[in-house]
Amino acid sequence: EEITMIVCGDTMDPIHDKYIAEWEAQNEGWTVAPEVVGWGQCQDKVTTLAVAGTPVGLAYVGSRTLKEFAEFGLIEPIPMTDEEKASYYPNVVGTVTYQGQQWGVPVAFSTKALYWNKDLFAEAGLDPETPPATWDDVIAAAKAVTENTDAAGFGLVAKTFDNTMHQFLHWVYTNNGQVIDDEGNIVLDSPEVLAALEAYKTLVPYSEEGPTAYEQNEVRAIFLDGGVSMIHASIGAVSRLQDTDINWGVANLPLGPEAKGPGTLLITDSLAVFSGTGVEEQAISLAKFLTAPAAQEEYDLNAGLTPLRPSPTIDALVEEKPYWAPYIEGIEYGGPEPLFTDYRAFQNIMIEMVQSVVTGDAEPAEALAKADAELKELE
Amino acid sequence: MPGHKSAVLFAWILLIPALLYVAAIVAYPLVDTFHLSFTDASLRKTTNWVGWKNYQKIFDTEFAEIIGRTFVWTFLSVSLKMIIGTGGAVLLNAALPGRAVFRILTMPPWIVPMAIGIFMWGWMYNGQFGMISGLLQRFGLSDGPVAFLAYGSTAFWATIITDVWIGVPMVTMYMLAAIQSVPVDLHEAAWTDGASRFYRLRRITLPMIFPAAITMSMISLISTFNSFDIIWILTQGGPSGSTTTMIIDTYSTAIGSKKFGEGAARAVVICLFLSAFAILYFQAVTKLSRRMTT
Amino acid sequence: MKKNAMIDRYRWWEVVLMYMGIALFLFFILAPFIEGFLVSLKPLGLLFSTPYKFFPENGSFKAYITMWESVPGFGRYIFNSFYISTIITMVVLALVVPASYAFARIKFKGAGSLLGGFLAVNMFSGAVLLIPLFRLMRSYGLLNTYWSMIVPGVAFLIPTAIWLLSTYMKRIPRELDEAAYVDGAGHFYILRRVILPLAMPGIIVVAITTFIGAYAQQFIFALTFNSKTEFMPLPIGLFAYFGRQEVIWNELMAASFVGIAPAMILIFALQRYLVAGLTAGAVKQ
Amino acid sequence: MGQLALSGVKKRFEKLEVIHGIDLDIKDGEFVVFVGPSGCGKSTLLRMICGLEEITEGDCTIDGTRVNDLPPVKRGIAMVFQSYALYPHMSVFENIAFPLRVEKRPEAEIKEKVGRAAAVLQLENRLHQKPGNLSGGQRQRVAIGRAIVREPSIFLFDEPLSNLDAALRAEMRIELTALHQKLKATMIYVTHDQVEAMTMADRIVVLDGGSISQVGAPLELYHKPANLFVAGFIGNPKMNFIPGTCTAVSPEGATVELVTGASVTVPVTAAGMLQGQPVTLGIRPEHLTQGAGDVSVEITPTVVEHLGVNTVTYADLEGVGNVSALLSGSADVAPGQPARLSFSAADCHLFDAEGQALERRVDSAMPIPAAASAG
Amino acid sequence: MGQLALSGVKKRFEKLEVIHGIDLDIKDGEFVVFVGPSGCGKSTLLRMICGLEEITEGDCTIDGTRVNDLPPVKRGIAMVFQSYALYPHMSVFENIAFPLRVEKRPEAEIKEKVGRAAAVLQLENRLHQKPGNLSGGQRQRVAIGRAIVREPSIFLFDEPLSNLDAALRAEMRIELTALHQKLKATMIYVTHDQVEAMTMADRIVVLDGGSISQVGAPLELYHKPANLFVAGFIGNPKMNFIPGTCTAVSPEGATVELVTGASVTVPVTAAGMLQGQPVTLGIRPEHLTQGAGDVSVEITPTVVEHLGVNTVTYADLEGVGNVSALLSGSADVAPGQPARLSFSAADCHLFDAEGQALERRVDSAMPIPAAASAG
Ligand SMILES: Nc1ncnc2c1ncn2[C@@H]1O[C@H](COP(=O)(O)OP(=O)(O)OP(=O)(O)O)[C@@H](O)[C@H]1O
Ligand SMILES: Nc1ncnc2c1ncn2[C@@H]1O[C@H](COP(=O)(O)OP(=O)(O)OP(=O)(O)O)[C@@H](O)[C@H]1O
Ligand SMILES: [Mg+2]
Ligand SMILES: [Mg+2]
Repeated sequence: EEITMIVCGDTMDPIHDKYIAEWEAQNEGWTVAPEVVGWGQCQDKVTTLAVAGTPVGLAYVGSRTLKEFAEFGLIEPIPMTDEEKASYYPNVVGTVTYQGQQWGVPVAFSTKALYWNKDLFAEAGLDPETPPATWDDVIAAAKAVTENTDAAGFGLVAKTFDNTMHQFLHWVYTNNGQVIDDEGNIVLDSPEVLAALEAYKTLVPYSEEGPTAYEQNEVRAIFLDGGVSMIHASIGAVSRLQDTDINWGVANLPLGPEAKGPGTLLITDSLAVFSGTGVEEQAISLAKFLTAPAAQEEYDLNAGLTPLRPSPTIDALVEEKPYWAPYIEGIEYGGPEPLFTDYRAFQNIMIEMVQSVVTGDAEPAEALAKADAELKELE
Repeated sequence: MPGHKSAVLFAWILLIPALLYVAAIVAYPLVDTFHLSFTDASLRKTTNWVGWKNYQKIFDTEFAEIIGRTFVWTFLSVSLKMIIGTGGAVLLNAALPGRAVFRILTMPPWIVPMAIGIFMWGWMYNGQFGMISGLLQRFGLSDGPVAFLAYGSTAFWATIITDVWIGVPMVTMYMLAAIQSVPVDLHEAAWTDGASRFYRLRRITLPMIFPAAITMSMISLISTFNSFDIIWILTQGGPSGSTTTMIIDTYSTAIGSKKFGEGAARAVVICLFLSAFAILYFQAVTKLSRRMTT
Repeated sequence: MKKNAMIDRYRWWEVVLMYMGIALFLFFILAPFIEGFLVSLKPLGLLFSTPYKFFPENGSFKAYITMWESVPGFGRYIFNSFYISTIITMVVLALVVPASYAFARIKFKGAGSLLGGFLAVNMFSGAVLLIPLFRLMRSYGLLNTYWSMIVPGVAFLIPTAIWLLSTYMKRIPRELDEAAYVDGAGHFYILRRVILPLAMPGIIVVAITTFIGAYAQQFIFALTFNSKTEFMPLPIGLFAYFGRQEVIWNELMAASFVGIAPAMILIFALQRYLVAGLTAGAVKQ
Repeated sequence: MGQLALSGVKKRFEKLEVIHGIDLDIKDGEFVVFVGPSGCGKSTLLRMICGLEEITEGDCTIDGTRVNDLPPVKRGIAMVFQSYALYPHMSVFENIAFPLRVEKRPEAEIKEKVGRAAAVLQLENRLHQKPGNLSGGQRQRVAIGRAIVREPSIFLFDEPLSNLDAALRAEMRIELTALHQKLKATMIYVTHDQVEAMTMADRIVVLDGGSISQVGAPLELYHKPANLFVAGFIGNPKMNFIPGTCTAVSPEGATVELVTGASVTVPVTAAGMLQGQPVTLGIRPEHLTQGAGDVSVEITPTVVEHLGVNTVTYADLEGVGNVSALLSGSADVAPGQPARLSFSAADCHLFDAEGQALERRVDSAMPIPAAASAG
Repeated sequence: MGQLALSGVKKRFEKLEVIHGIDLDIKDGEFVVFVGPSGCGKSTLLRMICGLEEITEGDCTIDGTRVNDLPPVKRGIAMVFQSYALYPHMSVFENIAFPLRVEKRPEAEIKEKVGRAAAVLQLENRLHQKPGNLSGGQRQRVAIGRAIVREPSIFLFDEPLSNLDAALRAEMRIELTALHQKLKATMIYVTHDQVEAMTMADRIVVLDGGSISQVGAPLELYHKPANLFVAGFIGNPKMNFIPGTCTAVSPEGATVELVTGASVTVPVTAAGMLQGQPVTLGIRPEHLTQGAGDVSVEITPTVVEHLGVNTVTYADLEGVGNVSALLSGSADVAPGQPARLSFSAADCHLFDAEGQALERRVDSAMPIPAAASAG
């Protein structure tokens, strides 16, 4: 029998290929039919298939959609043993948990850190070797760079695009803020989040022109070109920076006044098992097989992803490549993408809120109150 | 041929394949959509009949604003397409060396996959690395980068310009054909009477191609109204909803938020709007062109 | 410069103005391609660099070579696009030629509203109908075949084709079929021996427009109804240059140029027929 | 073989009745010409006979069979169109062969028949050309060839010569007449060219606004037009009409006092009740002379055309309108120079208030005077 | 005012020379008609005069000024197109007013001039209609109106009547002649209708394959055609040509032995060297009679047309080809029934081996015999 599987991206990862073959070898009579779908269309395709009644056996999905799928009974729960849960970094399991159940197996993990351009810092009269540690530091540095160099201070992201909300959540999670509390209440309208919005607003004059036109990759491109002095970015920026002659550093995301410790946004992608295929059990087995500690670690290292589980190898990695440290450290106080049934609507509300503040159409407080009210209506 | 029964029968025999085909592939999904618009269909396994609720919901939201924006967007885009396309056609009709090559050079926007064309425009609009901002700075027309997609008004125009760009080749070709079908002797007569090139353009060519322009604008109107990819790829309807048209809104609702029922209701509303508009437009325009040509 | 008749003779400033107009017009049309071309020449690392330079410093055609390696199936995608478009064009012609004949040459009740009905199909964008269409494709068992792209592609290309061709056919003098009818020719005989050969220029135009519509613009159906890589058409193939997070812009642009080249060559070869066929057809309401 | 009868034939397009009930018998082998002003329904009538238009009411019978519901080919009819309706993509041979191909005749027969038709029409050397490369007259002949090969018993022609220039028209007229004599088929021919009608027809049918105005041999129409319409329509230049009042009726004819003041007794058969009624006197331009006559009028020509053998003058006459005269080539007239013209009572036509002609006492086989068909 | 001269005018399209060097002088106020078969270059010549076509070689001068490089307006020329070239989207008023609007004349002047032109052309009641709603004759008049308002010194007409039916054509012909008399402007008129040429022209220019074949007054061309081409082209039915050999030349004329066996002495001025040369004798159909004459031939008519006053017969004569005769209306001829026709030597034309006419000893103002212009 065959298990259909949708993988997002451009090609099959060789590590996955290898483990799929291994799994097939172990499970006589079962074959896996992976299909690679470009990242942009992947989620819609998976959903369309499910809605049309021909779900795939196993699909690579953003963990944020798990709630939606679960609520509508499209996917199978994939319970984790406590032991399994414990093997992950803290908060990771939370990204796939809804109503006390796990609905997917984390397969890819991403966290963010702050990059700064030492040359620009120096040019602006700042200490190039001291990264900003707090929001105030960031704002001051941004101001200095903007005023003293040709470049802009900070790479602000506010395009109508999903990572605008992600980037905003960096600020929320570095100030001990929350969108939804543990009881599932909307708690957006809080002093912590307000402070984040206000920081955003303060940064606008010290950012690249027109933040509403840029998403994070574009901002990163500006950073790589020396056009801004600081950005939040994933580990992928490292390899690109190594191709340039920029002097750069990477540090923990700077903290807000209410922070309890280093934080970041935790985004995972998961393998979800769809209901009604008749091969659910095997699909679960395959998912677990592919994400077993050893396989997963191999995959993470190969793909350059933030590792999902702590291990001696990872410690060695951080030792060898110190730029990994901020990515691991932030996990502890990091937060997930909040789960909403209508995730897209939630995201739109958040983006709208950020954009209205960035463009000066609204004051942070009122924008926040408005978004909070809309979110409450949404749930 | 006379209206003999056999002829009418034959007409239907000829039509049936195309009719059945379109009925099977389009009409059925349409009916399905219509049906969906009265349900709360979503990812949920069950769907319930909700009557007019979806339609009521549409008008509870900022839909009125979106409709208004859609019409302005469509109107501007179609007008620009017609103006630029007709202007281009007039130029390409001139007896200048190289015009065969020029004509071919107007085709690429039509041939390139739409998404690619839009990406290229995205590059152009980029404030830091794009051509427009770059040239503006180079020629000193702007002292810093200009991110065209960053602000409501510029993004609105940027999406229109891109839509115009994609639509212009078709309009140019049609209008070129129309211009060429203006009888030569009319120009000769006018020229004999001393009419300058511009005078002839204004008083002969343009009035004579008016009926063709009407037809073309109608066709372009429908596709412009439904223009989706351009806005979606460039701005996703942002910033702050400033480029959200009816079709974008429908897509976000139906596909983005997976509210199929509500999305279907919006699709039906769009279709109603378009049909009503098309009928009115055609009536007004047939009257007008009858007055123009007889 | 060939000596034009006096009526076509331009004064020097008219020539200058018109060339300027054409230059402006063509710049508008081609600017994105210039941008795209420049992008295709730049090494990925230097893509994002300021200040803006019209001519890239380290420009090279490397992307045009590496694109074949990054997306090994690209040639196949172009072939698929050609294949799918050819079949779509043939099916559309097979359906549209008889229907246009009926609309253009036979008077029957309801012709007007029926034609309107066909055109109404264009009022719905395919995106809205995606899910019902998907169910339909599945129940016909067409998913993941070439047909999954051909079948819906045809449906959405039929209306314009009918409209174009029937306006063309309306211009063939009525007496020709009357004469044939008086001579005892049946409807089908008239269609085949008289109207078809005469409508050829119109049919060519319809074929070209349909082909291009199918070649370049059929994205969404291919995406949703087909998951077999070996059947993917060009637009999807181009999306293969989107990596997991990153877009290989220079190769994407290079591939775009390579991908549209065949269609450009086609247009280049047939543009004479295109303008001529349109002149005889579509202009009249 | 080719006998045709129309009885009570009417045609309505939607609500509009354009043919108001036509009764007509056409003998086998006859050459009948339909004439009438534009829009009077000539083409419509022909197309109904052909089967291209439905007959709304009434019957069309061919050789005794009602053919209303038969397609053209079953009626034994061939039609030649004004525009020729040649198939531009086929060679002359294929054009002529078309009806035979439709019937799927064997190749040999097609070759033979087309060859015969081409010989008759002198098209042998053109068989491989496309119609686009032919002259007007040759195209016309191809169209006729296509009709001939079917060997129909009735030929229909709808203004077949109107696209040709004058010389060619004259030539083709002769060819058609010769063809009629050779084939001996019934021919129905629509034209609005009088010369064609007069020279070719056995009988002319004058149509006016969807009804038959008069049917008769050419000279009959010339000499004894049944009404004002036919009188004005047949003859070129057009008959002059002078209003007047009937003052007396006698066995010699009707005495008329014209608006010009003159009085004349026209030899027509008139009833006594005509006395005191307004009438119209008709006199053909060719019957106006500069010599003496029963009545004379003074005119001042505005235009004088010297045709060599004749001179045509045109003048405005008060109370009458335009008056034209066809005078001899040597006539001494010049524009703006008053002249006196006269005519004899015997040449006059008389029409009552309804426009119906009073019967003239002349032989309708009398020849037409000089240049009546000029122009 | 409207004097025009062409000298050595040539026209080449790409490589192809279609006008081979035309020399022509046209007097102010003259009405000149260009005739010739289709494709002989009439339109091309007219369009060169107008300025619509470049003159490849040679000069066109108007009132002494070389105008080769001037646009039409500057030449003081107005042109009426065969297709009328009316602007379908403008009212009749606007169509006529067009040249004035181009010149930006004041509204009052435009109103007045258009009103005057409309009055001349009887279009007052049509001014607000669109051309699409007008009859052919009315459209023609609108086209002329548009030419009139500019008050040009030269009018050009390219087959302006060829789209009209015969009756209307006759009418418009008269209107044009009247107009010429009224405006006294130079008019150059292209047609291939002989009747138009004969009735309207002061002088006719016969073109043949891009060269002038003969220029002269209408009756001069009729009586003294300069060559075979003109002889055959002018006159309807066409002149009959009988091949023969010149046997003797004397002061009385040239004696010719015809292929029919007969011998005749034609009163022409001939050089002695003609003797023994092949010649062609021309005799117009209207000069063939059933009575006695200098020469007679026996024919068997294939077609006989009874025009009332005349009868036209067509026959095939061995060694000669088609022969037509225009006989009196009462002539006793029938198809297939042999008849004897004769003609007199004085009516004959004689052409040498090159087709050039030998000068006839006749007065070219002599009227043309009956029905020469029939058809
Ligand atoms: N298909 C039609 N629908 C409505 N009216 C028509 C149609 N065909 C003809 N008519 C009308 O019928 C009348 C007769 O037309 P018909 O063509 O028979 O005239 P005709 O005598 O042939 O004129 P012409 O000499 O111009 O050819 C006209 O008034 C015409 O407008
Ligand atoms: N634009 C052109 N290019 C090439 N050849 C041309 C062009 N216009 C005319 N000719 C040729 O020049 C010759 C003369 O054409 P023209 O139109 O002057 O003839 P015409 O005497 O007016 O004939 P008709 O009586 O048919 O109008 C023809 O052989 C024609 O084919
Ligand atoms: Mg007719
Ligand atoms: Mg011509």
